[in-house]
Amino acid sequence: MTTAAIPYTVEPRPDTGLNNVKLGIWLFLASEVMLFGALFASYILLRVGAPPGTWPEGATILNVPLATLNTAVLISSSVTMVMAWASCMKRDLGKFRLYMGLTVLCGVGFLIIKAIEYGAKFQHHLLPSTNTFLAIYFTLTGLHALHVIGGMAVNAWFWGPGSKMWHTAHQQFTNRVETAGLFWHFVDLVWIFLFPILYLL
Amino acid sequence: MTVLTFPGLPELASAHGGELDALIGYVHWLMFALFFAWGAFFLFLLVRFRKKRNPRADYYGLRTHATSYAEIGVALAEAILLVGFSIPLWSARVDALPPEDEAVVARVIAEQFAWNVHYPGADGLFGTTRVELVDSQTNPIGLDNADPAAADDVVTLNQLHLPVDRPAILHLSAKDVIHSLGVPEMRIKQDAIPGLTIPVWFTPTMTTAELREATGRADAQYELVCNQLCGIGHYRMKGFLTVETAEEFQAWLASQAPAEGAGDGFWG
Amino acid sequence: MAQPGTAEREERHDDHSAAHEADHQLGFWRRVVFSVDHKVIGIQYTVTSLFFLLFGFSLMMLARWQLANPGEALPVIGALFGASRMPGGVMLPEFYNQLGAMHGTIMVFMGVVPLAVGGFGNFVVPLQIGAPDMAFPRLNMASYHAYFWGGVIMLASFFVPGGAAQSGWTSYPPLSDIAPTGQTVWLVGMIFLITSSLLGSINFIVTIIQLRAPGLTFFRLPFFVWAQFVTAFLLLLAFPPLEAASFMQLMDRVAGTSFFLPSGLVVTGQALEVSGGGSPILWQHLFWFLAHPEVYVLILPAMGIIAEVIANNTRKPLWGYKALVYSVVGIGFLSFVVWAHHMFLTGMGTVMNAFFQTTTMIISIPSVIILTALILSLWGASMRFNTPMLFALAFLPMFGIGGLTGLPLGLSAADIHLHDTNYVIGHFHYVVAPGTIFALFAGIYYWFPKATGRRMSETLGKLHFWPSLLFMNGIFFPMLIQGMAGMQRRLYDGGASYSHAQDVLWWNDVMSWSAWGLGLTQVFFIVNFFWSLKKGAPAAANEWQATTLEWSAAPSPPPHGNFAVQPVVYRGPYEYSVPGMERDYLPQDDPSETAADTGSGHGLPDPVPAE
Amino acid sequence: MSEQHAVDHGAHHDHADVDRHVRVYVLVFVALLVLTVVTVAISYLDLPTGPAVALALFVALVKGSLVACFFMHLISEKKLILWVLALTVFMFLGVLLGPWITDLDQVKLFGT
Ligand code: HEA
Ligand code: HEA
Ligand code: CUA
Ligand SMILES: [Cu+2]
Repeated sequence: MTTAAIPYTVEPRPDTGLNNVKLGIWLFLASEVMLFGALFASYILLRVGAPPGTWPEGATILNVPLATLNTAVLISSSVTMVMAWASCMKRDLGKFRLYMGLTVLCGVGFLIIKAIEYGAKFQHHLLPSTNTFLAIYFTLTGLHALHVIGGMAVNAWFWGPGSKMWHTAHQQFTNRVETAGLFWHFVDLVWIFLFPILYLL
Repeated sequence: MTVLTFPGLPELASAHGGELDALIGYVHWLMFALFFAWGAFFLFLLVRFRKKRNPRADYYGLRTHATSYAEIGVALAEAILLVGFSIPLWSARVDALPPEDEAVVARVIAEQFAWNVHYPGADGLFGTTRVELVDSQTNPIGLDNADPAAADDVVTLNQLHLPVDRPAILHLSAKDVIHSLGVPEMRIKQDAIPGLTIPVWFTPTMTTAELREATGRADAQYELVCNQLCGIGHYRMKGFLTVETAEEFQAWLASQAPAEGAGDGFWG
Repeated sequence: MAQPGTAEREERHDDHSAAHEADHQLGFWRRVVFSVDHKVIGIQYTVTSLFFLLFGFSLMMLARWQLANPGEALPVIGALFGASRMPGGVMLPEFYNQLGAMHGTIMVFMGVVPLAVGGFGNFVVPLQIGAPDMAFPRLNMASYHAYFWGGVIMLASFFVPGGAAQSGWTSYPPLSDIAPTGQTVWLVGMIFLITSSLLGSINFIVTIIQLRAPGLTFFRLPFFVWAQFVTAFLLLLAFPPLEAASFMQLMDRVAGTSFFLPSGLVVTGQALEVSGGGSPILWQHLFWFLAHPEVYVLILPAMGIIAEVIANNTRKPLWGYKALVYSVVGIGFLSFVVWAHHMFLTGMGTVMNAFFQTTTMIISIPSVIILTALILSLWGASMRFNTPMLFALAFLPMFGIGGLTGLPLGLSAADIHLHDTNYVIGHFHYVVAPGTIFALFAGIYYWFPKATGRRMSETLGKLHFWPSLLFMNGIFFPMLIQGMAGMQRRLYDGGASYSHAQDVLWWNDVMSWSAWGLGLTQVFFIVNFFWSLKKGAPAAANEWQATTLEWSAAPSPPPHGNFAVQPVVYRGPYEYSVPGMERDYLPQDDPSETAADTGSGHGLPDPVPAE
Repeated sequence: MSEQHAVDHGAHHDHADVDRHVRVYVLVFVALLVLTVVTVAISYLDLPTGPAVALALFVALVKGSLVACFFMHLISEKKLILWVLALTVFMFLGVLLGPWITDLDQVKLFGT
């Protein structure tokens, strides 16, 4: 591999106090905010534009208990994620493996529950094409699910092969776990808004 | 209208158009002033400060900030055009619709690639229109015959007739995709958006006959043109606007066989 | 979505990587196709986007035949396009619409942006800020490949049944929702192109913030870097909404949703079998929320290039550097709050209409300031009229026309008459074609020696410039005249059948001949480009006696890693003709004593802003 | 300030510090669970739409801020990042409210 030695990949640049990846991930999250922002905007426009009475209340179609459970699952995964990072700080590989593993499992759990929800909808022929509410529901949750999968892939990597770096470049490994964590928390954060907007209102 | 009116505009044939032309005039004269002022200065600099004439550049360059005043001037001019002309003109277009009883009211329903015109007829009531009833051949706007209000309605294809010097209100909508109704001589333009009905109003001040004299072209006419890309036939989505005297208009309306089909309709 | 992953994998190798591993140790693939060197990637972007520019231009040269001779068979090549496009050489309306939509898409998203940002940004920014490379080289490579495949997908769309996208580059639904398959391909292609730009913008922002050389404070950055910095933020924050909108339109087309389809649509006599309840205007909001900032993405890097070339060839500091910086930042902000000036005629009420008119007028002020500063920079100059300078100078009045014609469009009452007429086409072509395209040409002539180590031919350059200037105006000025007469845009018959267009029809011939003339003129450029690669006279490290790091601190072409030693910056970017020095340029990294007294400039304007 | 610095500077890190943070994480976790129950509970009150929306969004906002501030360490984050986010929030509100507000000023909406 040839890349010239690029400064501040691990240690922070003094005047900004940040390393490149930290700034990079936050910028990425900024663009993500705009992505979901646009979809929320669409939700608002479609909902206020809908002829009175034609917009179904989420709860009447969707499965609130399951979604509540899913919210809990995702929140838990967030806390295990941050714990995994804390274990890096404390250089406790065993704990790290444990928490990171739990995080990934929570991700899996979340997706399974989501899959069950989707399946139920499809059975009752509630499809994206049924009405604009379901259209935005499937689009938003689908996109969110893609993010969950992406985050899980990264986390799984750090849990498994990636953790080789634990000994070779611990500080950098910690930074990366933090970065992956930031993304994961963001995914959680998005859900925290999706849940009431789609299911409860 | 004024000496400031800008060349190259089409014939002016509507009451509000004069003010609109004036605005276009003013802003373009401003643009010319700016462009030629800057342009002249620019050319001067090119000659004066070429390497041959000025072998060594001056580190400090121009030492005045006088140009800031020029910039402030531009800002002021824009503010005047905005507050003094554009905003009032716009609100006159969208807020100050004339009362419907003083105006000729018609619906214009756009479709690929034609303009359906729907007059309420003598009773001044538009017959109900329903999507289910639409038949591209016999009943393009889905007028409901069952509705008494529909009995005397007049529906034409690509033919809009209006009396001169009387306000006209067109309720604009579309069946399929976005179109945009424009009549350049009337200085009107409005998107026709499916799912919405948007009124557009103007007062024709020049009959088609007068237009032909003014332009000196026997074939000159007012046309309903489509400004929004709406498919392969966009370029030929053309209707005709005939502006005539009140009598001629009534005669024409009467001559139109009342369309079959008819209260308040889907298209608005 | 896997972007963080990428970011991770990013510097995995960096820590192991030896500082200056030479290129030739790598095979062809690593060196050329999968290179992570910002210079190679920049050149990849440049060549690819130049190809697309030429292609997009060719589409319009073709369309201009139909506009000049409606319904007449195009001799010789016409028939080659096949019965589905030009039966017997006569162009079909659907093909004309494809040409229009794809020309717009290709020029904007596959031509100018990749060249201005991907090409020049990638090659020049790290060099100008004294960095060894971009912050995330792997990510950089990924951006290019996303762009490349996005481009391939777009081109492929011409060959799917029903042909390429044909609903305009704006792809307004419902039309685009019910359009043939090409539209789906267009959406997929767009998602690739958007992803590419997003990854790129992150890379640029991090690079500019984190990798500036010691002493290179923000107010010592070359204006070009500032322009790229603001541009990157526009891309970062404005593109995601279009990505979302593209997802939704994709859903409408493949999953049968009705995001943009209201109830009760009747298409060609048949009621459309959809749930309805959507809003066509929603798309327009999301599209223009991107597309207005996008138009500044098209112009800001161009302005950056112009500033570099003008400073260098006037041999004096830019006039009002700080004013330029503040203006470009101001434009960046404001460009997010003017988008609905493209939607005045969608039935907007007075209040919002007044709001968007006002913001639109306000945003024109910083542009006026930038133009003014650039023109005043000529005062006291000692101008060298080499090819880059000629293109740079021509940019000023050309952008002036384009910008000024934006004002009547921004006044909604005037826009009633001008909306969707050729006046709009004229307006923005003046800014993007003799504006941006000229700036890009200037940039190519200016940085070619740095990138290749060889000079381009001045003679061919001037042969390229003068006819281009003439023909550009020959194409676009008549559009303003036709638009003023009320002629609509996107007309397959060039307005031939319209009463109000009769008096201005003849201009179509002028415009078409000019377009073909312009095409012919480009031969000088293409020849010059490839001939100079092989045969051009060798270029010095600081070919233009310039002050910025890419010239003063790196050889031509720069090696892998760019700088033998980390350059240190002592002063502002444009210290030309410093009083009391007989050499008329003082590079940013020159530690010589005069540095002190030019430290923070004396007199007006402040050439080296105080720190 | 908090461990942020320590991390950033890759300096050696005292565990007590981390432990303090871990305690915070657990508290936040509990808070989030409680608030989740709260939102659901509220939704069963079937308040009129206005208050319902306001309340639900408010709770979501609180939960979101908790995640952002503590799990994502925003309370102790560098100024630069806060600036980037401030800018983002500004644009976010733009894209979120702009289309809607514009739509409210439509000359005439059919069917509503
Ligand atoms: C690079 C691209 C670019 C740039 C910079 C601009 C700049 C501006 N644009 Fe343009 N615009 C487009 C690209 C661009 N535009 C495109 C692509 C479209 C059409 C999209 C479509 O529908 O397909 C469009 C359409 C468009 C519309 C919609 C028209 C319609 O559809 O009805 C409007 C309306 O407000 C508008 C306004 C403006 C304004 C006020 C500026 C201002 O920023 C301009 C400010 C600049 C000046 C005021 C010039 C100042 C210079 C001088 C005073 C000095 C003169 C110099 C010399 C003589 C040396 N533009
Ligand atoms: C960046 C944007 C951009 C640029 C640069 C251009 C450049 C040009 N455009 Fe384009 N145009 C658009 C964006 C652009 N256009 C858009 C968005 C539309 C609206 C589409 C729609 O309706 O939806 C449009 C529409 C449009 C129309 C109207 C179509 C219609 O309304 O039906 C026309 C008509 O003449 C036209 C012509 C031209 C011409 C002749 C050029 C020329 O100036 C071309 C100049 C190009 C070059 C000079 C090529 C330079 C490159 C080389 C020479 C390659 C060298 C290669 C190597 C060295 C490897 N354009
Ligand atoms: Cu209808 Cu264009
Ligand atoms: Cu714009």
